[in-house]
Amino acid sequence: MPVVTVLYFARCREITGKVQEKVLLPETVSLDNILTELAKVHPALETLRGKLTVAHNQAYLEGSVQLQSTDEIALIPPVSGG
Amino acid sequence: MPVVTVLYFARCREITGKVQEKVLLPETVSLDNILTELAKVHPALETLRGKLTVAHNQAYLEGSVQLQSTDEIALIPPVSGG
Amino acid sequence: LKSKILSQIMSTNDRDQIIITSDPLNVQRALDHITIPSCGGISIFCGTTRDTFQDKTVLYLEYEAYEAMAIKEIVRICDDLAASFDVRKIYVAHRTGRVDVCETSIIVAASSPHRSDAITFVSKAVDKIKERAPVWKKEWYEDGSVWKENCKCTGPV
Amino acid sequence: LKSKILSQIMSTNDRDQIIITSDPLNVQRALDHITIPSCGGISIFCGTTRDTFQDKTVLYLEYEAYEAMAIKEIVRICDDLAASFDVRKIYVAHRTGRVDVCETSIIVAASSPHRSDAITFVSKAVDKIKERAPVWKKEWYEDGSVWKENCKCTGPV
Repeated sequence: MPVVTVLYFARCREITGKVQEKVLLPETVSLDNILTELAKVHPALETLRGKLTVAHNQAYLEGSVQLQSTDEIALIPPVSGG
Repeated sequence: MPVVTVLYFARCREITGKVQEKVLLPETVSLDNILTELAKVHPALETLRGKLTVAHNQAYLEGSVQLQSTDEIALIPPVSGG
Repeated sequence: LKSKILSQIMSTNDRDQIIITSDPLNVQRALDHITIPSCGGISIFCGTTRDTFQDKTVLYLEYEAYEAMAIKEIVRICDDLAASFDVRKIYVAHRTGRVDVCETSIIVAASSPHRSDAITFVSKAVDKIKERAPVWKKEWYEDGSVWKENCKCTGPV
Repeated sequence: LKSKILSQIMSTNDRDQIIITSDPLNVQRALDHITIPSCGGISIFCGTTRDTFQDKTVLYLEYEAYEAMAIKEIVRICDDLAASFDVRKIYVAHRTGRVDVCETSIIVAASSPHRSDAITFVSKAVDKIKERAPVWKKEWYEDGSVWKENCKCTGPV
């Protein structure tokens, strides 16, 4: 199982108290399991269930992906740029 | 019959050699007769027949109008502003 | 000494700043007028002189305006459109005289609380100004010049 | 002495200048990049901080960005749209950190030979950036703050 860099922004950053950390994740993650995995470390992230999307290596994740330890995962709260 | 200020712009200015002049015009002018009247003074304006519109007191003329000597008429070649 | 003729005509009120001038145009002046606390969206259009028309090299453009009528016509256009779009500030500047390649001949700018009104207002205002404002553009090439026509339609006269 | 963090990330090529920065934005920089002889139409959009949200007084906005991904996402958006619109130059700047009332948070600008492409490109690019760029805005009032959401849609996670 790879140890992957996970980034937290906005509400996620406030909830976890972190901007980033290394997390042990399953080899395969998808939109279905990623929040459950991260909520093991930060249970309060559950309050954002249904509101988040996910980025893998700086692109929106669709479906699932095989993780490597050099990868970067980010939880993406509802955006409000522009 | 009123003597009215007539303004010439762009191609009309080049054809008549004038930017403006006072012209004796019929009391009633309309889109139908104005060019004929001005072509009496400047026959070369006939070359622009079918390409012009007319302004009366700084607004596009539609239909006909009763002229006064304080009025301003302008021949409007095809515009190309902006 | 050869004199340079500088001409300027302006129409202003709380909402609008509309100017026809032989001076170079300046986008910052538009921004200074239209940037206000109630508006989150600013849209600006600038028309600039291109260096080609079809395959011919254009040296510069020359604009002539029936200034007293052009300013009124632009005010009419802005009033009409402002009835349909929630723009709080409007800035229009049209240059007359010689406008070199890359220089700006027209600025149309507006601000609105939400972006959509300003964006649509500016686009439609540019269309209407090009259709109706009594302004004429002469295109200068190496071998001559041509009065341009925005609309290839015939006139009623 | 308190240090101020200044961050900037930029993506450039012949056509594009795309920047995410904590510095104040400047429309003249957009104009300097996009004004070229082959283009007659320039369209610029600026998003500025408004002083109200519904009936609440907004003191300022604060923007946070996933900068490395935001710059890529904006490049992707511009590349996609540039396949459909003949824009020759593109400038996008997004500010991070505190943006006070009347200050600019985003500039999207483009130039095209004829105006329609630049106008439509800019409008669609703003829509897409607001929909997809990983950037978040926090609205500050007298009595607190709220993370805003551009789209009231739920996420897949």
